[in-house]
Amino acid sequence: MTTMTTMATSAKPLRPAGDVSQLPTVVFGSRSLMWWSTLGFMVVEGWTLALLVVSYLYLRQNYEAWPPLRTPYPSLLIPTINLALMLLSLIPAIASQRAAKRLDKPALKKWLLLFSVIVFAIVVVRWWELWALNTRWDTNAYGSAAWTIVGFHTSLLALDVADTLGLTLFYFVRPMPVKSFSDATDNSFYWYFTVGIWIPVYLIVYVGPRIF
Amino acid sequence: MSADAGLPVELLLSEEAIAREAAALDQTWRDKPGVWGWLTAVDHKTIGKRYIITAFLMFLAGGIEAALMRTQLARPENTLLSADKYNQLFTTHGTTMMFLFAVPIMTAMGLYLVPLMVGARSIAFPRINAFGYWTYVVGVVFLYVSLFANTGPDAGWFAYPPLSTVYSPGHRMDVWAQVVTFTEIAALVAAVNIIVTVFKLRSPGMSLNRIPLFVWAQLVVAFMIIFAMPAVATGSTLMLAEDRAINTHWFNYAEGGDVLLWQHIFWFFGHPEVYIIFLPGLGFITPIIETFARRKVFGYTALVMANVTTAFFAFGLWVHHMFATPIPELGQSLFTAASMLIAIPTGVQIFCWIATLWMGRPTFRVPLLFVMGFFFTFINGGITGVMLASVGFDKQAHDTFFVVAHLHYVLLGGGIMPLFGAFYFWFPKIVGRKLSETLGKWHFWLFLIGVNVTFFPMHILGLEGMPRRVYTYMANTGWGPLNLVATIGGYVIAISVVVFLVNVIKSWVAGELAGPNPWNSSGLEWATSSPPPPYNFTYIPVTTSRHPLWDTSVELPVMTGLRSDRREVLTTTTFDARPDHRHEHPEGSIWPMYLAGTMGVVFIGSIFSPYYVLGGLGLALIGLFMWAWNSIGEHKGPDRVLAPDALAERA
Amino acid sequence: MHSLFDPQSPQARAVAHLWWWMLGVGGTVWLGVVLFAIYAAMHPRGNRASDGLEHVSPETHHRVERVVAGAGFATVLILLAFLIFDFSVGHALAVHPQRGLTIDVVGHQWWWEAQYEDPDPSKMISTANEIHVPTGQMIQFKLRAADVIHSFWAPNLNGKRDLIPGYTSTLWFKADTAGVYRGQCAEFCGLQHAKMAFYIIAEPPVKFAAWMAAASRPQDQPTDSTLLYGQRIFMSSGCAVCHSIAGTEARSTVGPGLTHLKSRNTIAAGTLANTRENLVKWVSNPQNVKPGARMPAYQFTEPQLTALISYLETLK
Amino acid sequence: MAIRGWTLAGACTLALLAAACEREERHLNEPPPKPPTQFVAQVPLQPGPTFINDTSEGPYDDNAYSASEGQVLFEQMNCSGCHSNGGGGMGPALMDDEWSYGSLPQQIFATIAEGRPNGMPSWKHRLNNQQIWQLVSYVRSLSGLTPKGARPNREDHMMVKPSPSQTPQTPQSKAKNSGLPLSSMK
Repeated sequence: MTTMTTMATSAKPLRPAGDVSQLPTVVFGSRSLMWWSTLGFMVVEGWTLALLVVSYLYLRQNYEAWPPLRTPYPSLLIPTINLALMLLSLIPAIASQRAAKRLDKPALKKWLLLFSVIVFAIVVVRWWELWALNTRWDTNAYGSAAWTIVGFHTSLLALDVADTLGLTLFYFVRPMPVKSFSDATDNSFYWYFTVGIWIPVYLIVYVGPRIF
Repeated sequence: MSADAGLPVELLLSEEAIAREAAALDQTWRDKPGVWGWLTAVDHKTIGKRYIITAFLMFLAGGIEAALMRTQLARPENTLLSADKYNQLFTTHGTTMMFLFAVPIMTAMGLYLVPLMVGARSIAFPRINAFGYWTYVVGVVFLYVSLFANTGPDAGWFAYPPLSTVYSPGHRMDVWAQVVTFTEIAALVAAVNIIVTVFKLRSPGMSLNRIPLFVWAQLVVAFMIIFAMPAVATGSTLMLAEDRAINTHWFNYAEGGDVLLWQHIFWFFGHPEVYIIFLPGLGFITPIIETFARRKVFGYTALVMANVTTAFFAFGLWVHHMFATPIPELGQSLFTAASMLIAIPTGVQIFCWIATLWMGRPTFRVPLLFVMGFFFTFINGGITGVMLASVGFDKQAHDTFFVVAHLHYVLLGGGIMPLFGAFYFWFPKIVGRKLSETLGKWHFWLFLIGVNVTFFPMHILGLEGMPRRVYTYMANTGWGPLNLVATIGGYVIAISVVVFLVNVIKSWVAGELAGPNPWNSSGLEWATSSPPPPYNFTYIPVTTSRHPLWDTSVELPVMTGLRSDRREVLTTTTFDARPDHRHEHPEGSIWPMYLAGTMGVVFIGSIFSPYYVLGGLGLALIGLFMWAWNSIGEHKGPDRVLAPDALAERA
Repeated sequence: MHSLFDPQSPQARAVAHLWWWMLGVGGTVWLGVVLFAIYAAMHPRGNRASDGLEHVSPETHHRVERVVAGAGFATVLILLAFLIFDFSVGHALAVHPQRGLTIDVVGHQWWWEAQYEDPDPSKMISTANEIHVPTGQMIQFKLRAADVIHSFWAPNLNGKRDLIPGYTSTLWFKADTAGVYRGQCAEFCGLQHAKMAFYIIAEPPVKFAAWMAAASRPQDQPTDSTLLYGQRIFMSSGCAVCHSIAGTEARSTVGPGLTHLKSRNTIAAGTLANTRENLVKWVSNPQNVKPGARMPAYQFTEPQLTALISYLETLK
Repeated sequence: MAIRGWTLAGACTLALLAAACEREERHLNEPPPKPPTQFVAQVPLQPGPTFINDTSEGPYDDNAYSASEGQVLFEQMNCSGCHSNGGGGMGPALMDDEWSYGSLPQQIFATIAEGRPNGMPSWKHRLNNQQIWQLVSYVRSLSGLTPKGARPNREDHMMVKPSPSQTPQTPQSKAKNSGLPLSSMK
């Protein structure tokens, strides 16, 4: 096995060309590594959802009517309420992001608490929102596609809710380092994605059958 | 080395300063010793090495399966394997080679080498990297335990419904769907890691036009993974698993489902998958040719553009796997055109490499021999690929041994030949010792002969009407002799791999010591010792050209000022790689492994009962919580939020 | 007899033509590039400079640039030629016969059912695994799958077409020469995918018409006592549950129709030659020949088996 | 202690693997399982369970392949003509837990092999024992009497019933009228 020295022995002499000790250690937005990984996650999840929506529309071609005969339209009431809740949740999302960027811990805690309450409510309402599809996943391909799309988005939602609740909890129970402000902004960043991608899904899955 | 061509000695970093810094860094970055340290390791080189070894074990497993199948097909109506066993073996062979060997080993080479090549202390997310590896291990163990429990998947690595749904009783195809899930997660995690490493952790001065071509290939492939893997996730983890487990109707034509939907989704992933495997292979070639031809590569920009265009086209070809299905003729023509177009960027790359050889002075060490082997085999596979793009011809050759020959020429020629070359090339970096040149030559010639003797006859067999995936054939078909030849070739390949293994073991124990830069090569990975220390570089190197070690003829410019008492990495801006901020990296942790275990509970459990899924998710939540809690606890301050106005970029 | 190299229809000939042409050009390209790579490696142009690297003069560099650009351009031209040739072949193959003989083929795990379409449903002829067609006339196949995806492929006559549950696909060709052409399922379809062959028997129209007439004739009731005994076994011990024999009460369509069993060259989807020994072997335990096939083994006594096989042998 | 722990874990793993092996086995070319020993003489002509001693599991109860072959046979033999995909019609429903002639594997074998009054024909001369046992496994899976992993998935048909794999598990004791073993009747 290796008995080599662990010291870096360079092939060449080293010439100092600059000093980085004065660079910041906490940055926000696209300068931070976490922001990029969040973006990567968003692309993966968004793309998966897009493929599901394409499959939904592909299966649409196999039917004369959409929803299929003897399948009722999805209800609109609960989904619309939940959509409103999601839009409402953008207020604490934006506010907490701004507070974090100001390094304003009291304001951040306040907004995170409100944020947590709303996202928790959204997940709870999501349960009835699934049944508002008015069909089951094993009724026909239409039901399978609609349930899978909403179900998959629910898993994204649940992940973000766990993230928000955990972050809020951390802020209330333990001292937090400065770099966690950056995490708080990324939390909001991911939430914009979760809400943003829901709008087309809502339109296609709940409103769409009335149109096409 | 004297400094007569460079700066006065007093302006260089002194030996003592370097040694002091190195000792402090070693203290900070080394993974803990012992079993616990082994389980909690996050060093990208440790994980990368394990990844490479695990994936290579999978190559051996897939190879043994192939040898069994070839033995069965050596003569007509052979009874060595029953249809049932053969079907499990060919499915496991395909699944292993595609999902558990080829993609993981290519990303693993990237996970090991990319941070070194871009001059970074570490990969962007070391813990997530460890999580990806352990997830992959869960998939590996799951598939092979299942195979030995007579539950090996048996409906093909392409799992066409309804054979994979209604007509696959038991849990065999459930195993397949979930093994794919684990490799998806591992591949996606690795892809994000590589992208962020390349975007944010490049050495100062390594602007986009100075990124090494291997890193370009890895970057392009990482993007391909991000857009291809979700397709198979949609298909297998959602649609197929749902159809099997909870009665959905994605593929039930009687309830509005569609079996062709699966083929579209699967090949939308499956075709890019091929490029995900051989683009990194092509990435290995440039540094090998440059080093052994002693010449900078011809047409850097063309090679980068070729990578990018190949990636784009790769997503527009999937229908050429479906020419025999009832889909509109016009669509088929478009896919034919796209399938032929993709030959152009690949051709350009080959011409650039040949030009580099021509204008250099090649010495035929083993890595370069494998590159020559690449030319010999891969071009053959490329040309049959262009043939198969033709609808008329494809309808004859599709699903025959002609396609088997084609795909093995492409993947063994375009992926494995360069991979073996890369093993010989970077083994000294990873292990600190060189592989034996003599055994290497034996390995090369046996492998080259074996590949061609095995797969060339298959072209003819296919055109003589032998379909793929048959466990036997009748004597009156006349396919016996050529099959026997192919089987003999298969054994030659097996012998060559044994020679390679002997070489690895011998050289690992007592090979010639390598030193930091044994081949006098140009990339930053050769600027540090072999094997590299846990922190990769004592000081972050500054890049002033595409070939840092060739152009900075005497000294290597470096950045100072990163803290050595905590795991600090230097991030730079995405496009021109100016120093941006210092990022604190996490210590080793058990939670990545734990979390991978909970993924095992969720996905394997989903086969048996939804309660396992809920329980597994609950356990995962605990893991995530502890992961976050611990990383905050380990944080070493103080933090610095704002940059001073003027940080002179002296690089 | 089962090969792309021996095309026997205009369709297969067009593809074979395309293939030889592509092989010639592709082989030349392969040889050219590989030889050039070896030449380039053996005759390097570089000169070692003081930095330890190889350099070439600007003129040489320029010349190499031109060679690379030329090679790239040649690649484009060759691909364009391939594309045009392929489209023309594809166009020729896509000419759909609007009328003529239509045969419905259904793929089962693991045998082929074929039915000759006729406006009068009672005149439809059903057969299995061996499909007779007249030469010199366009024949259309309508392909459906009964269970999983199969693929219908007789390389001497035309390319393959997948049989997909929920879809009906079509394939057509015109057999030029009389002959027996082997075909096989090309899409993996489960345990016995390897033993799912079929034969296309192309005959001159006169001979084909005679076959049609023979094939539509029901079987006469046997008079011999052994044969009657064999028939009774067929009807009562499970054979008739799956197989049909026109002219008797056996009408099930679960398995291949056996009305003219002895007119076929092979049994078990092209697996065994249709001889008495093979019939005995197959009927006494199909699982020995084709493990997983849907036909079970029955326990017959020696006289029962002899009588049954003798009866089957009369189904000409 | 630790050694015993490992032994136990090893034994459990082996047991698990063995279970998986049987569930996944493709019983192709092998002698079919024997029919129940004594039912032939005991089939009563009036409704009611067949009294038998043998309450053991059916040979294919835990075999996914055989249950699935049973599903194919159920379709090919047109059982649905009367039993309508297990939902009942002219014949009794098969997916509930009501059993006129008993729900034990041997009883169902007897029912299929010998037939029953009011329409159920005898299949013993048309199917061999292996096929009847395959049907037994499938019929029992319809009402959740066989282990879940061995029950067939949905078919490519119109959705008329949940697939056997979705049926909740019915413990043998819950199945009503499941003829008691002869010995306990005395």
